Amino acid sequence: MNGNGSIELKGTVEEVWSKLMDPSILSKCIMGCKSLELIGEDKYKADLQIGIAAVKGKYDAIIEVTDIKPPYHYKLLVNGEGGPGFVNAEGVIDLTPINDECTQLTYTYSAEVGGKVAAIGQRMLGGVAKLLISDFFKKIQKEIAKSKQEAS
Amino acid sequence: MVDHGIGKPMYRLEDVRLLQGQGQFMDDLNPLPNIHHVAILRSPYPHARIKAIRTDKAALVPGVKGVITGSMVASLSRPFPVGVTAPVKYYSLAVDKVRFVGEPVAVVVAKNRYIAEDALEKIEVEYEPLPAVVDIERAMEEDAPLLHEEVGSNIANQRTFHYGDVEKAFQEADYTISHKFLFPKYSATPMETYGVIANYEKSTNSYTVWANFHGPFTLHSVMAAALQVPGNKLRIITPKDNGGSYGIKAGIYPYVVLMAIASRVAGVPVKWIEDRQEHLAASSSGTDRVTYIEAAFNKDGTVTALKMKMIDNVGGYIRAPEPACLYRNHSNAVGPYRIRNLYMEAYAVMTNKCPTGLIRGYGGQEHYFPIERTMQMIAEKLGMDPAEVIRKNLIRADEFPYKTPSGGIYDSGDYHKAFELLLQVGKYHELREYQKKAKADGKLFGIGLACIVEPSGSNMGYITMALTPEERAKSLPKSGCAEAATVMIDPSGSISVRISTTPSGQGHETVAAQIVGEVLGVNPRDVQVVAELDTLTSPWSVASGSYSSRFAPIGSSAIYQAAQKVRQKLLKIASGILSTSEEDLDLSQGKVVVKGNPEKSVSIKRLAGLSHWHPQGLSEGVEPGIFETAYYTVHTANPPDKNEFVNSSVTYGFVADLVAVEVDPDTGEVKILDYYTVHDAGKLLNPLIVDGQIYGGLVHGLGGALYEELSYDKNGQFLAGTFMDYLCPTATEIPPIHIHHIETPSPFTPLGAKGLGEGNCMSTPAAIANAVADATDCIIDNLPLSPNRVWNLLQKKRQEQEKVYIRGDH
Amino acid sequence: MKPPLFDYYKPETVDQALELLQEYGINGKIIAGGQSMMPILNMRLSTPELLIDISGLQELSYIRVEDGFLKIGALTRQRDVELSPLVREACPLLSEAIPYIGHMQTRNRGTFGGSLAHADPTAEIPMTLLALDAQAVIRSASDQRLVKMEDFFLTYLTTDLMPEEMLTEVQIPLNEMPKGYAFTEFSRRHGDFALVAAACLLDVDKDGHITSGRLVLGGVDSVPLAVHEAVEAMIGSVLTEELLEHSVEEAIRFLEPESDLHASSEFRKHLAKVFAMKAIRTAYQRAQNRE
Amino acid sequence: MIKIEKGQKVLVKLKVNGKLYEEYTESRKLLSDFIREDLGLTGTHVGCEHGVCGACTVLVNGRAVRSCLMLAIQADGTEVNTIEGLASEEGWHPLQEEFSKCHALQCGFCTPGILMSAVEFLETNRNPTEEEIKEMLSGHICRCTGYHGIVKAIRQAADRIKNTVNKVN
Repeated sequence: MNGNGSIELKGTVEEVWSKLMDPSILSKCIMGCKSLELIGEDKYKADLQIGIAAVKGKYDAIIEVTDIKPPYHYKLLVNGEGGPGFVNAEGVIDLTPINDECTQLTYTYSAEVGGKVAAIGQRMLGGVAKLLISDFFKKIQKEIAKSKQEAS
Repeated sequence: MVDHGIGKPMYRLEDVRLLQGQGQFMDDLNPLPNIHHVAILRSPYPHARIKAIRTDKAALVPGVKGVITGSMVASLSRPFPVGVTAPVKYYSLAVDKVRFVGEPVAVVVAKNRYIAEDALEKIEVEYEPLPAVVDIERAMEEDAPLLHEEVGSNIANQRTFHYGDVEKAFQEADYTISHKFLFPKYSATPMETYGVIANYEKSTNSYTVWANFHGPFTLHSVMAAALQVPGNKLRIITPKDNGGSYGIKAGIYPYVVLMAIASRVAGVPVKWIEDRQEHLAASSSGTDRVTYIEAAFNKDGTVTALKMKMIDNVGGYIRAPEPACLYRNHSNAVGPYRIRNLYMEAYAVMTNKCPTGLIRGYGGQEHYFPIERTMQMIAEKLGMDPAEVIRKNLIRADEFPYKTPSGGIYDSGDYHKAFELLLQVGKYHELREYQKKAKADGKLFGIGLACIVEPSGSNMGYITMALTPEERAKSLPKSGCAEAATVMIDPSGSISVRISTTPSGQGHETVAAQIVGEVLGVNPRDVQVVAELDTLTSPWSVASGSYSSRFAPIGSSAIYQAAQKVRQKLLKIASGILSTSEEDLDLSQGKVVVKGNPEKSVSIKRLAGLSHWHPQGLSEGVEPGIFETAYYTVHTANPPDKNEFVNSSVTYGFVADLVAVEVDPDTGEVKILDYYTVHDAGKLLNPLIVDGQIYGGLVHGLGGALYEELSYDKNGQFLAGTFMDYLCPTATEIPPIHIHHIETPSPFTPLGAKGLGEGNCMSTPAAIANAVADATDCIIDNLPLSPNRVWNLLQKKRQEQEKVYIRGDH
Repeated sequence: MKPPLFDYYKPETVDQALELLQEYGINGKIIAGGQSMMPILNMRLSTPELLIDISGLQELSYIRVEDGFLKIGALTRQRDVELSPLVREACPLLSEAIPYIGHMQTRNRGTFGGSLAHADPTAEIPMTLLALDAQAVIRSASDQRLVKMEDFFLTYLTTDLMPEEMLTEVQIPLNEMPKGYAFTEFSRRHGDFALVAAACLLDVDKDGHITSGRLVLGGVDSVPLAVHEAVEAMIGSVLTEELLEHSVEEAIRFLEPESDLHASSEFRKHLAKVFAMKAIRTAYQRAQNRE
Repeated sequence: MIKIEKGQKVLVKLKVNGKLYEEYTESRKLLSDFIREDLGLTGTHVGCEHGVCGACTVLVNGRAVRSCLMLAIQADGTEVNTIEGLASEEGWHPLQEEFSKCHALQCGFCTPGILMSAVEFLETNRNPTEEEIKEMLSGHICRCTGYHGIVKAIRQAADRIKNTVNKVN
């Protein structure tokens, strides 16, 4: 399962970057993230409850940020395991300034979902991935707006 | 009574209990007190190293009696033996590594299944994921992810065979054709899943197992070897009723061993009933196969030579009886055709999919799909009617028994007669006329034909074709195909029969009663048949069981022979009493009567009574009691010879199919309008049951052609884990089916019968593929023909036609 | 495949149910007919702390016409809706759609509201209700609100229902119910989840000009998707194949359905076109016949 | 209001085939398991536990439902009919007879569920077409028979029931 997309965020590259790299913001923006704990350099342990409606799985995940080129580029590795199976995902994010106020964020991702959930959730898995990603950026957008508001 | 004799459509004896909810299936059994229940933790990864397993939390769940992991299994059992030289270590539970999604990793024994599943969630496994491979040809490449380090390659077995002069035939032929075909991995999904009850008796170091296993009982020695006990310390008992198998339940044997060990570790009898998700992911299935086929033929349509390179995907572990799928059709590799030159190259490849095993049609569907598609492609190339190409090549009636280039001995048949009957009942010529009109109207209407030889009654020796003649020479020659049965009469004169054919719905009890009833002149409904097999008390052989359609040719013969022995004994006893020679006596209506003088008779009841109550009154040399066992085998089942000739089955039937389809150009949906099938399976033992077998096999074949596939993604993730994604045909998907028979009795079986339960599994996918190719003018080389797949082909064709059109414009 | 442990509460009245939801909210999971929920529980894809079984609330099982609406209680069994002469008369689109849901044996147990609240994007009831411009009555312990179907579906299996709320009734407006209707779908086998489904309502004047229409597609997005433009673009015209194809193509141009085991995105999009056209064609013919 | 905590057992009372049963069970216990294990009626079979195969179909208050998609406690106070109660004192139900005559079963594992569906079906549809029979049957999977004999048996049973009813009237 893979895909890509882009989104325009209201904020400078630096502002966007700082939000994306802030663990407290991340834990708020990742859907179903119950806790996020730093366990090494750019490496986090997360307790995720991913799913939709009643179909929800608990995953213990390791999230790793690599290939960091501030403030333009990084790569995210997510390895989660839980009762319904596992999720291994990789995402690459690039930031490009559009103008003084706006930044273009482009992303590509590939995810592998395994175990029971892969064998039964066929019809919706692709959609769930898209949902998680769009939800994440929606929340990031809000966080940026919020901190701008606070700043002003 | 006449209506119940051999060959009559007697209603089944089994129905009486099954229709009233009194069947005794695996999960209905409670043979011991204190049975605990098992749940199995399975790998979510297609390929990974197991770094650690922590079971302490699971063990603490109230009601849990034990947790079993790979290391315990490795210490309490040995890897399963398998008939190839590659040193593959296959245990009943993953040790160190997992090699397919669904592979058992740990076992919980608990008070009930609910608690066992609660405890599973508390087991922690640390995996190190490894790259996986599922593509057959990719797995053969040198740099492919390696499943078994100790083997050094993913190729578990490889053989080549030359029969006749293939190169010469190819040089001399007017034309040649070649194509690559892919047959998918699919299953049979019996409605009853696997089930095992196992009990370890410490005092005698022996295991007693109840399992809905149905053979082949060669696997009994495989299980005993894994458990490191002599055969008599592994007692296997099968339940009275088995809820379907179609070969798939032969794959239960690793779980027999696993449950035996679980009982030993937990110290209680254990019961495991596989659930549907476990079954789909990790029971067994047919192989997916790549075939490269080349045919040499002349302009009149005569095919002179075939070359086939066949590569079977046997999944994460090659397990017995694989690689048998590659060799089951070895003797009938040329099908019903007079092709004398044959080259075959066979590979068994391991990939990160669930291991494979028996399935209805075993190897036949994979084999005949490329051959029958090729026959049609030859017709297309020559501009001939496909029926004409088939006619040109069919073996003639006067050539039987026919020796095939690879050593098969086709016992009997009249292929031309059966084929012409098919064309006549299927109104082939009218359909062709209609097709012209339909196509002119833009309809995608097509007709498919397929002719196959259906082998039945396997010669277990064929499995050793996986070895070279030199390797074979090192061990005992193998040709087992014997079956056994016992007929006895108790002191009250009532008759019972014990069979070892482990039926799973094929009505063996009924047919056994019909045979015994006819031989002994009694009403079959008064005959009691015991189908439960017990390896400590039943007569059985390595070949016993329900597979390779062996009941009709071999199982029924053993019953017949045992009944004959009883008959002879009754006549002998009666001869003394009636003072008449045995030749002048007959059995009828429960009595021995003097021929031509029916007033003079003595009842079976009396004769049986005498043999039990007053043995001294029997004539000299007559043993007391009436209890006769017969083993039956066929003289043409011999071990493969040094020239690689083998007769892999003892009887060979013939199936000819005609199917008319219409494809919806908008949706790619294949609608089957009519299906005709003509069978020649020798003498039919019970036509009601016979047709039931054909309907069932045909619909399974239709499932393989259109719906069923155990899909994996390219990373090895399993995608068809429920009955929402693994699509079994239901009543609304079934076309009108028309069955016809001719009967040319087999000279090798006493009743002239051959097997017929599998033929349409072999022929139907090919026939439907031919029809869809005919309807769409697309090349069909892959199954199942899902709407999406067919639509893609139609799209591609439309785009190509547009290109041609645009080019033509310039 | 056995359900995990959960607390089990079975309220006897709607008010009791709403109080439970108020108290346990997100940790409670409602079970009604169980035809979607039970497989999820058996597979342990859901591990709710508390199961609130509302299947005993007989007061929510009814079908009636009132104030210009066809009102169906949330706990009415699908089979009862299927067999209801009232529904057949007042809302034939619904009668046509229901038999496509699973099988008789699951419709016997599955509830009308359960299917709507489960919000599977290929499910027949959500699609049909969107086409019918229906509204849901949603209650909580403290409040009651009406939500139009166009605002009800958020994404896969997710609706506007809050954890403390419960769907109690569906209201289908009967005024100006178009004369033409059609429900059609394509699935691998009879009774399977549709790969693509289409529901259409359409009206014509006596000369066969289309006067109004609605079209909803299932299986092409994370929610049942309204593409009314496909019909609206043809208002004032007599239906021709050319016009139909053009307006449907235009209306679904933006679709990017997900791929799965049974259908690629491209194939789904193609099916969307084929079945949208089919539904409109049938609805148009029926409208004309009844005009 | 019924409130049952995790692991707590609850009394379930129901009538099966006309006979009253009272058994304590956990709230999570499936009706299918309850019927088989607690009531000992093993004629109802379990084939998929996700509501697709139909093997576990029983009648609850006269309607064919999947017993694997119901909790036992949800059947409290209902009347359940299973295969064990299909034959009467007078003999087999016409469906049972026709199933045998038409060879509508082989292994017999899916058969009880199909019979129970067919009972409800024929009660609501006296004169079914082949199409309608197949549609009803599509809620069941049988891997042995190819459905041919089943469709035929149900049609013949329908004719027989119709004729009997006509005679009585």
